[in-house]
Formats: sequence, structure tokens, C-alpha cells
Amino acid sequence: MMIKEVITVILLLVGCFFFLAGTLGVLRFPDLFSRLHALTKADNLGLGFIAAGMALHIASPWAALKIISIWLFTLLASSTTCYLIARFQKEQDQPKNGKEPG
Amino acid sequence: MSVLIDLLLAILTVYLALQCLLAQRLSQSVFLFFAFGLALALAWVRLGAVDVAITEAAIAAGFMGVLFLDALRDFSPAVSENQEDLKAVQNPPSKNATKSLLLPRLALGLGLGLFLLIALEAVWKTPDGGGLTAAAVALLPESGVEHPVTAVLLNFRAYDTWLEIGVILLGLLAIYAAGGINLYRKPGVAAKDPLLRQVILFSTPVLFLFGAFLLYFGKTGPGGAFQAAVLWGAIGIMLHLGGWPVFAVLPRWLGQLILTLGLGFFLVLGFLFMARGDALFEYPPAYAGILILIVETLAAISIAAALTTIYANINQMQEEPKQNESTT
Amino acid sequence: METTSLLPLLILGSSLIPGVLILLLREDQSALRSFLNLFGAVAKVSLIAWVFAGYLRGEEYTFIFRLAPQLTFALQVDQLGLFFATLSSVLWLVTTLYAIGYLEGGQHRRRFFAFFSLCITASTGIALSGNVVTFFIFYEFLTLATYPLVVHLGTDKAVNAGRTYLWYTIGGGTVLFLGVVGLYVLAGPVYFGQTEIIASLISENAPQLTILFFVFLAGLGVKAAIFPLHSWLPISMVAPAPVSALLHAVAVVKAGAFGIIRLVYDVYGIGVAEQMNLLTPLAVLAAFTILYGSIRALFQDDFKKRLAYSTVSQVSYIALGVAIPGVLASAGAIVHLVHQGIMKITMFFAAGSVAETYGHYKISELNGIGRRMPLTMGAFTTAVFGMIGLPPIAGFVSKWYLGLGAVEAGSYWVVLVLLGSSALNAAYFLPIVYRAWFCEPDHERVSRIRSGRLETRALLLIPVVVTGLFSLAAGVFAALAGSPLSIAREIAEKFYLL
Amino acid sequence: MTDLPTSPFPALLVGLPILVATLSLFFRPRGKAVVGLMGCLLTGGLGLIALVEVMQQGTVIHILGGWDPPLGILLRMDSLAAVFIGMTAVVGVFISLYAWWFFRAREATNGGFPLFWPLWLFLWAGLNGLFLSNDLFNLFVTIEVIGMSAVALAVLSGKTAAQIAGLRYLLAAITGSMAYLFGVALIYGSTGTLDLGLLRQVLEPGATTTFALLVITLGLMIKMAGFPFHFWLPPAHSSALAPVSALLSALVVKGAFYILLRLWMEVFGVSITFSAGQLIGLAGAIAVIWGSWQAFMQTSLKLIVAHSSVAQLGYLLMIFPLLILAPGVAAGSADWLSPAWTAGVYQVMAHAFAKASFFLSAGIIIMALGHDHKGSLRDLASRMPMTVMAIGIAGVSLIGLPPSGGFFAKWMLLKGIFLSGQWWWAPVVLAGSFLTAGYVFMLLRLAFATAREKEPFRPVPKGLEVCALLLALGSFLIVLPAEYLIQFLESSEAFGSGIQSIMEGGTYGND
Amino acid sequence: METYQIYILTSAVLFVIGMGGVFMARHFIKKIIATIIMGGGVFLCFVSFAQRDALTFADPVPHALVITGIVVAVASAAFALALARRIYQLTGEESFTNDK
Repeated sequence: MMIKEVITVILLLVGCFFFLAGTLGVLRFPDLFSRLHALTKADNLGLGFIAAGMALHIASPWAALKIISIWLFTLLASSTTCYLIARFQKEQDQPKNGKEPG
Repeated sequence: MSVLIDLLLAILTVYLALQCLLAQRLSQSVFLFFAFGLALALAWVRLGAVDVAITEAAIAAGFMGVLFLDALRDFSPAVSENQEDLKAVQNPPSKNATKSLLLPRLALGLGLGLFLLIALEAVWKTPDGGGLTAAAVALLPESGVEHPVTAVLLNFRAYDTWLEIGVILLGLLAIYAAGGINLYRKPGVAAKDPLLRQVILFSTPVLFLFGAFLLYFGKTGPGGAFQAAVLWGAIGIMLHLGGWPVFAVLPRWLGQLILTLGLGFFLVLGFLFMARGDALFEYPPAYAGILILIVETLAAISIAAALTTIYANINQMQEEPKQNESTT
Repeated sequence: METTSLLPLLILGSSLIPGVLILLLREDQSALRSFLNLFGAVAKVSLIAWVFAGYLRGEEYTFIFRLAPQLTFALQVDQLGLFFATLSSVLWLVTTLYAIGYLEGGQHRRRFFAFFSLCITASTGIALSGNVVTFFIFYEFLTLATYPLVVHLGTDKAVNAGRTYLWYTIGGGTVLFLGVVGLYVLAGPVYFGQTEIIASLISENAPQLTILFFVFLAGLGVKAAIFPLHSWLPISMVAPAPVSALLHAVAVVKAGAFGIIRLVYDVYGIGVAEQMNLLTPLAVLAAFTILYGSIRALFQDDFKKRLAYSTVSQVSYIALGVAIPGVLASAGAIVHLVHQGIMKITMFFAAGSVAETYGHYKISELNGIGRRMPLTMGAFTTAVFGMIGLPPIAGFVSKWYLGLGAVEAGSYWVVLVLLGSSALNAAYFLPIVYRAWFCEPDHERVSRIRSGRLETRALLLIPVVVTGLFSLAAGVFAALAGSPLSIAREIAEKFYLL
Repeated sequence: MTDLPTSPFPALLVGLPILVATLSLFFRPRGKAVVGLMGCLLTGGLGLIALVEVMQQGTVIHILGGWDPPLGILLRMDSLAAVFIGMTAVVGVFISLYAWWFFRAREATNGGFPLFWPLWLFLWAGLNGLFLSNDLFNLFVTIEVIGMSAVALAVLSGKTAAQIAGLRYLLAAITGSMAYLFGVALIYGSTGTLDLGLLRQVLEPGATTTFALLVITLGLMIKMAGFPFHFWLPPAHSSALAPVSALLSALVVKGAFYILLRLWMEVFGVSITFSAGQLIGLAGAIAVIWGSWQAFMQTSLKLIVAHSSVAQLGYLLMIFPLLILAPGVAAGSADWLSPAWTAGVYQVMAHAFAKASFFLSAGIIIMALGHDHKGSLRDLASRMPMTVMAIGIAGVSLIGLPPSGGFFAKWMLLKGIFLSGQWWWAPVVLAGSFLTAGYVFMLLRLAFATAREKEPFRPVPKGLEVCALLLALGSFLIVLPAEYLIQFLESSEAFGSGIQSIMEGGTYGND
Repeated sequence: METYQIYILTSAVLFVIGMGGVFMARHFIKKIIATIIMGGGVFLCFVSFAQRDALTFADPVPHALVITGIVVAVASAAFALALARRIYQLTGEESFTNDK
């Protein structure tokens, strides 16, 4: 029992750390692409750790499955969104760069 | 500890609301609005109102947020009052003008502050009216469902709910009216991105199933027609975004049938039982459960359709050529 | 009170229904229009005669329609009302004839005759009102019905005159409204003749009653053209002659004067009014208006304007008579209602005929007109002598009674006012007569209308002659039973018996 | 309350219009109009039958779903509701007929605005629902139905001005209903019930109740364009299509007034203070003067009429100080309440008829001339005497000249004012009449002036003119059954409890 | 201090913020957002009372009311948004020009 809880706490803490890092990245990084990187990669990782921690914490396997599937869906959604935003930005940039260099 | 969480959440909600209105850029406002909606949803979870939380997150924050987000494409993103004020400071038009603007604002601010104090006193001192929990518990077995909120929505206060479904349809009609154009134009074709389309195709059945689950689960726990409708509506919106304008491929009458089915069936069922001598929306307890499920399903379909169409039509507006102004 | 007869309603209907029907006709259906008009006028006169006869036999004619608790639409027949109704209806008949002749070929005749009929409905309604509310309803109705007639010509001048007319009359009506509601709140529903209601309140509510009296007076004074509320009258003389004749010499101003009579005798009661000292201010105001109107009349060159200022002056005789306690003065006031009406209508008819026939609108243009239109100007001259107060014409009788009443009441200053006014009357009317009969025509003017052997159109001529004869007859036969004077005396005596 | 006779009418009055509106969506534009008109006639007929039913049976109820309050919702049709429903039915049917001809005449150029019909039916259902509702939250839903359909109708013309005005209207309406709902939340919290009948028994005065009353009144004032919140009304009403303007001014704003009246009389009797009434009265008084003056200054016919609505609604607000006991007046006799109450209802009816007629006439003029400059009447009097007549008659009722409904309302208002000893309102009533006369005759005098130049003139269907004229006449005819109506109205729950709370709250009003 | 009391105070604050926003904000979208914030305050008030009056479960009536209310508010807001966008397309205006 004890070990399980310790692992849970550690997982949660690691998750929180990644979230924090991701958020910092969003706030501090210079351009859209790196911000997107921070937001999606780091936060997804963070969410994964937290989900794992919670799944471990909750005894019922069904609930654990639910939590894992939540993580998977979020992963899917965020990576798609990330891709779309990045693509949109790229399309926006190209004609702009062509017209006014620098 | 729990008080601390609530306190933090309350402060966060208020902060987000304030920031949302004070944000420099319109896009910031909209994103903060999403955050505000989610914070509010959390608050409702804390208050034990899971149904409300789902509805809030799905409709108020989700659907409305999407609409706002979509609207950002229209409005120039940088405009906000603060920037205008900045401009005004940089080259003040005249001292009197700013003064005359300042004074009413100050008065309004003071008035609001005073109003806030009175409001706080009033809500703080609210006597305990006791609510209707006991009454709802007592009558729950007769309602045909086990979840009290669903019982209130679809049976005890079915009239309100029916009117509300009407309001959604009305909202759609109103948006048509705002367009100033003829009814039922076809939604346009959105951007086609292969990845997006694949993801949409993948999530459609998942969302559909989840919606159906919520709908059925509403009988016993948090969930029900509105929550399901939003999920299904989300399918419609995503399909629309992915370039499958659902309502464009359906025949006109079918689209209209889907839109009006919930409201119409709800009412016709009510009238049928009224013809039997009962009151409007009075269901025999034995059949109440199944009837409510049918009504809910149809309502969810209609609402989902309405949400999709609302999105499609608002989305559509900008492509529409300028209407000729009609003379009154 | 219960409804005992529908006849009062029928009397109103006899002009209301033709009025509405005319409105529905086409502009070119003039024969049918004239028929409707005349039919209504004759019907009204006969109905009133019938009711008068019935009243003298002691029958009651009351029509009641309850609008709300304490708010009743009541038509009732009493001697004073009948007296006024008779005057209105007879003069309407005459004026209708005149108007048909006067407006021949004019524009908007449908509108004119429709509102003309509505006006007389209002006027009769005022006469037959059984209580203050009903009176007020018709009083305002009269305002509305006369407005289209005042602006009938549609010129900017007429429209502006109409605006002035409205500001005054609507303002007066609003003030009157206040008074009526105040009276209802204070005293409940007051039927005319129930003076005991006010009398019972006098001990408790004396200040309110005094204020109410003057509120009423202000409201009624507008239509009665009492100084300083008189300015609308001369301005609205832009209306066509029949309108000025009937409405501004008879219906509108008399509605105000009649209202004052009702107020003093039938609502407050002469006893209460005297006791509360309400009459002295009225008398002073009336006397001032008499002199003021006469003096202003002196300086008018426009024929109709001079007549209008004369009206301002003459109508205040009625108010003056009401304000002097005593049977004789009251009788003088009431009979002047009729006498002034027939004399002034004669004058307006004459002025209208002259203007229509020869295009003369100014007094300075009237030189020698008497030779061309002897009958018209003859009638006019008769009326002038009556106005001045020469016996045996109608005006003399009223002034005589007023003077006697003043002496009886000990108000000798009133006699002075009367004498002064007579002198002024002479001063502004006699020059017209002089010019008409004794001056040479300036240059040859050709009649503007074809009239055959007559001096003008028959329909313009007959009414003048008839009303001229009336004014003579009312004076000559004043002593006979059934004359206006004898009826007025009866009415006055009743007021003092109560 | 639940032992009153049950009747199906309340349910039908709300249900049928929405059913027809839903059905009409399936038809093409022309069919929409036909179905819509049929639905309007049906709803109107139903409203009148229901009125007769209440006249015969007294108050009837319909317990929705068979669940008694406080858990369920009760529809209650008492005499007040019945009169409002009857009024809506009559005015609504005339406006519908007008709209039928109006839109048919413009079908070729503008497509005939088929959306008008379902929206109007929704609006009608909302109004009926509002008059019938006996539940605070349900009232919120109905005012939202009304608000949304009203704004949708207002922007139907597609003109930019209409849409800007419509957005302003909509934001005001949402703010108003949210404020109202906040009050409802507080009341629910402090009493645990939403049913008006039960609330009267359990509601107790206190800070919360007072605040709830404040926000509810505030919200409803915004919705009915009471004085400081009247800014949205003139642009919205003047820029809409003619039948819509008529609907908005004749019926929609009355909804909020109806709730306010019922809540003040029926529910909040306990916590209303003298000064609260005075404050609303003051807002009304300013509205009367300001609105009339603004109307006087306008140059286009529809703007004049729209500003006049602000003033006429001010009269409605002015009855509120009379519903409360003035200091120093004995509580034993509440004899001023009856006139004030009658004044309110009659002002609503008279204004509904007169203003509807006024807007419809303005629509006819625009149709004929293509504009509605206030001088347009100058050239129309001879061509369209019926329309000018309608404007004249409606105007007379607005001024309050006898024997119109407006006169009757002002009479009762003045009577109430004097009986309650609050004489300081009297000059406002009179000045309002006087100013109204000013702008009405500013229009009418032109009807008698000679036309200067002949403008291009398009003939309009006669039916339009007849509708406008009949509505104008209606504002006079409502006086005829006055005595019966007053008695009928005084049998309503709201009036009874108003009297009762004055009798009991004799001390409360004296602060 | 109980949970519901925190939120009930929050509800009043949100309501006032929203109300101020409707009057003071200039951009259409901000005004619309302000109405939703106002609504959020009101609904929070309802739900707080529901939690206060809980027995075995929270009072279901306010929950139902709030769900209805949210949907109604969103329908109105969507309509307002449609109007605002339409106005922007027609005129290029983003706020009421003659406002204050």
C-alpha cells in the first residue's frame, strides 16, 4: 500500500513539473512554433504522468481504463490541433516573407 | 483544505472574468473566456452539480467559445478599448472630451461598487428557504427516472424544458433573420486537411457513442439530452469543418424534420395525453421512463442539429455577398 | 338615475350619423351630401321641438350609460339645456343652407360638411349633458371637430391659426380635465342641478372648492374667450365664413359661456358661489373683457376681425350676468346666449356674403356696399343696432335686463361698464353702417358670382335675412310667452328658487 | 390554488402557436405565410374563446404535467391574464392581417419576409405563456422567448440601422433578463419556491427580498424601456418593418410591465416601501415629459411614434407609486388602488391599440411614398383619408381626449393620484397630455394643409388601411365595456392581494 | 465558512462584473461575453443554494433551472454574436459608435 501511494505521489509530482515547464515555455518562448512545442509536448507528458498516477491511485480497473482513454484522447486532440495551428502559421508566413523580407 | 481550494477557485474565476473583459486583445478575451468557462465548470463540480458542469463546459464554454473563436476571424484581432485609450492618451483630442468620458465612467464605477456591496450583503443574508430537495425526493419514484435532475427537467418542469428546446430553434431562426436572407442556405465547404479529416472521421463514432451513453445514463445519473446533444452537435460542427456539410446533403424536408422533431414530438406527445384528459406533459407513471427516453433522444437529435446549423450559419455569414438594403 | 328615453341619443345621432356618412361619401356626391346634411338638420330641429314639448308636459328624458363606477355618461333634458340646444339646432339649419351656398365649387367639401355635422353634435351634446364628465367629453369633442374647420383652407396662415387655436383649447381642456377629476374626487359624481352636494361640502373643503372653481373657470374661459385667454378667437377668423359664423360666434364661445352658467348655477349653485365670494372676480374679469374687446375692435380694419373682437366683448356679457346675483341679471345673461348668437351670426353671414360676392374683406373697402346688397346690409344694420342696444332689437333686451340686475344687486359700476360698452359698440360698428349706406363706391366692382336678379346667391341671402328677422323678432316680441326672454326668465327663476 | 377549475386553454394558448410555427417551417415562403396567417387567426380565436371562458368560469388553471407547485409549474388564467390575452388576440389578429397584405405587396421585391410568420407565432406563444405563467423561473423563459423573437423580428428587414438597433435591443434584453433571474435566484434561495401563489405566503421582508425586488424591478424596467433604460427602444422600434414595429410597441413591452405589475401587487407587497414607489413614479414622470419632448423634436414619423412609446410607457410606471400606501394616509380605505389599477390596464390596452394603429399607418405611408418624413402627411390627406383618419383617431387616444381609452386611463390615473393624496403627479399627467397633443397635431395639421408638390405615389392595398383604422377605433371601443371590465379585473388574484397587502402593510408603507 | 458561502459571494461579484462589462465594454464581443459572465454569476447563485439545501443529493430543481438557463443564455448570445458579425460585415463597426 505504502509503495503504491509513494509512486502515485511521485508520478503526480513529475506530472506537475512537466506542466509547469510547459506553461513556462508557453510564457517565455519567443515564437509560435516553440510555444506550441512546449504546450503540446510537455503538457501531454505531464498529463500522462498525472493520469498514470491517478490510475494507480484508483483501485477499479474500469476507472483506470477511463483515465487512460482520457489521456489518449487528449493526446490525439492536442497533437492534431498543434499540427493545424502550425500549418496555418506556416501558410500565413510564407507569402508574408516573400513580400517583405526581414 | 477544501475551503482553501474553493477560495482559490473562486478567486481564479473572478480574476478570469475580470481579465476576460479587460484583456488587451480580443483573442486574449476569447481564450480567457474558455478558461473562465472551465473554472466555472470546476466550481460546479465542487458544488456537486455535475450535470451543470457538463452543460457549462460543453455549451457555455465549448460551443459558445467556438463561436467566439470563429468570430475572431471577422474582427480585427488587435482592437480593444485599452489600446484605443492608449491612442487617446498619445494624442488627446481635447481635454474636455476625455474629461466628459471619465466622469460618467467614474460615476458608473462607483455605482457598480455600491451595487456590489448591496448585492454581497443581500446574498450573504439570504435566509435558508430549504429548497425543494425533499419534494423532489418524495416524488422521484413517480417520475419514471432515477436521476433527480432529469426528473425535474423532463417531467416535473417539462414545460420549461420544452420551451427551452423551442428557444434553441428560435435562436436558429433568429440567426437566419439576422442574416437578412432567405431560409436554409447550404453551408459552404470548409478547408480540407487530410489529417484533420482523418481525426474527425475517427472521433465521430466515439463521440456518437459517448453522446448516446450520456443520454441513456441521464436516467440514473448526471447526463441527459442537453449534454448528449452538445456532443452530437460537436460531431456536426467537426464534420462541417472537415468539409462534410451534413445538412447540405440531406433533403430539405429531412433537415427541417430533424431540426423540429424534438420540439414537435415533445408537444404532440403532450397534446396526445391532454386529449386523454390529462394535463399537458403529464405522463402515466408506468410509461414515463420510456417516454422520457424517447423525448430526450429526439430532443438531443434536434438540439444537435440546431447547434450544427447555428454554427454553420454564423460561419457562413462572412462569405455571403452584401445584401441589398431593402427599403422598408 | 335610470335611462328613461333614447331620444337624447337620437338628437345627437341626427347630426352624428349624417356626419359619419358624409365622410364615407365621395367628394363629387354633392347632392346626396346636401340632402343628408339638411335632413339631419331638419330632423334635429324637429326632434328638439318634440322633446321640448314633451318636457313642458313634464316628461323626463334621461339617457344613462355607466362607463365605470361613479363615471357615467349621462344625457338629460332640462330647460337650460333645451334652450341652448334649440339655439344651436336652429342656427345649424340656417348655417347649413348658407354653407352650401358659400362653399359651392370649393375644395374638400366632404370633409367640411362632415366635421360641421360633428361640431353640431358636440354642441348639442354640451347642451344635453347631464353631468360634468359628459359635458367635458363633448367640450373636448368640440375642440377636435372644429379644428379641421378652422384649418379648412389649408393655407399656411390657416394652419398656423389652427395651431394657435389648438394650443389654447387643448390647454383649456387639460385644465378643465384637472378640474373635473378634482370635482369627482372631492364630491363624487355630480349631476347638473345637484347643487346640494357641493353645498354639503362647503364647511369642510372650502379652500379646495375655491381652487376648483377657478380651475374650472380657467378651462371654460378659454372657449368663452375671457381675457387673457381670448387671443385665439380673432386669429382663427381665417376660417370660412359659415364656420366663423356658427362656431365662433355661437358654438365654441357659447360652449364656454354655457359651461360657466352650468358651473355657477348647476354645480356650485348661486347660493354657494355667492357665499364663497367666487363671483366678484368673475364679474371684474368679464367687465374688463367687455371693455377690452370693444377697444381692440375699434382698431381692426379686417371685417371679420372686428366682428371677432366684438364677440370677445359680447360673450363676456353672459359671464357678467352670471356673476351678478339676482334673477334679472341671470335672465339677461341667459337670454343673451340667444340674442348675441342670432345677431352675431347675422353679421358674420353678411360679412361672408360681401366677401364672397364682391371680394371685400376690409372695412375700408365697404363704401357703398349697402346699395348693391341692400337686403344683406339691411339685416346687418339691424344686428348692429341690436348690438349697440337700441330698442326694440334683441340686444337691447339683454342689456336692459343686465342693467336692471346690476341696479338690483347694487353694483352700479356694472351699469357704467354697460353704457361704456354700448358707446364703444356704436363707435366701431356705426362707421361700417355709415360707409355701407352713405359713402360713394370707390370704383365699379363686378360681382364675382352669378346670382340672377338677386343681389347674391339665394342660399347666401336667405339665411341672412332670416337671422336678421330673428333678431328683430326676439326684441319686439320679448314680452310674449315662448319668447327667448320669457324662457330665460323661467330658467333664472328656477335657479333662485333652489 | 390548485382547487380551481382546470381548463385546457392555457396549455393550448402556448402550445398551438409554437406547433404551427414549427409546421410552417416545412413550407416554402408562400406557404409559410398562408400557414402562418392561419395559425395567427387560430391563436387569436383561441385567445378570445379563452377570455370568454374566464368570464364565465372565473380563474382557471392548468397544472402542467400534473405536478402541483412548488415542484411543478402551474398555468393560471385569471381575469388580468385573460384580458391581456384577449387584447393580444385582437391586436395580434389585426396586425397579422395587415402583415399578410403588407408582405404580399412586397413579395416581388423583398421575398415577402417568410420568416416573419414563425417568429411572430413564437412571439405570440411567448406572450401568452408570460401572461399565464405563475412561476418565477418560467416567466424568465417566456421573456427570453419574447425577447429573442422580438429582436429577430426587429432585424428582419436586413437594414444596417435595424441590425445595430437590434443588437442594442438584444443586449439590453439579455441584461434585463439576467438581472431578473438574479432576483429569482435570491428569492428561490430564501423561500424554496418559485410559485407566485406560494411565494406570497412565505416571502418575508428583509435585505435579500429588498435586493431581489431591486434587481427584478431593474431588469424588468430595462425590458420595458422604463426611463433611464429607454435608450434602446426608439431606434429598434423605428427601424423595424411596419407590422413588426406595431407588434413591438403594442405588445412586447407590455409583457415586462405585466410581470412587474403582478409581482408588485401579488408577491412583493411585503417589502415595497413608499420611497421605492416614488422612485419608479419619478422615472415614469421623467419618461412622460422627456419622451414626449423628444417625440416633438423628431423629423420622421416612425421616430416620433417610437419616442412617444417611451412617454406612454412612462404613464404605466406612474401607477406604481399609487399601489403603495402613502405616509399619513389611513390604511383602512385603499380606495385609490382600484383607479390606479384600472388606469394601468387601460393605459396598456389603449396604447396597444393606438400605437399599433399608428405604426401600421406609418407603414402605409412609407409604402405609398417611400419615406416617412413628418411632412409626408401633407400630401396624403386627400389620397388616403382613411390612413390620416386612423392617425388622427389613434393620436386622440394617445393624447387622452375623451372618450378614448387613453382618456379613460388618464382619468383613472388622476383619480388615483388625488385619492391617494399624491397630488404632485397630477401636473405631469396633464403636461404629458399637452405635449402629446403637440406632436400629434404637428402631424395632423399637415393633413389639412395644401399639398405643395405631387410626390410619386404608389397605391396600397385597401386592407392595410382598414386594419389600421379598425385598430385606431379599437382604442375608443375599449371604453364601452369599461364598467364590466373593471369589475372583471378586480376579481383577479393580483388585485385582491394588492388590496390585502395595503390593508395589512399599513405600517410598512410609512417609512 | 462553508463551500456554498464562498460561491454565493463569488456569484454576486461575477454578476456585478458582468453588468459593469455590459455597460462599459465597447467591443460587441466583449459585451456579449459580459452577458455570459453575468449569467454565470446568476447560475452560480442558484447552484450554491442547491448545495446548501442538499439532503442525500443536492437540490435538483436549481440544477435543472440552471441547465435550462445556460441553454437559453447561449442561444441569445449566439444570436447576438450573429448580429454583431453581420453588423461588422455591413459597416466595419465593432462597437456602438454613438455610445457615450
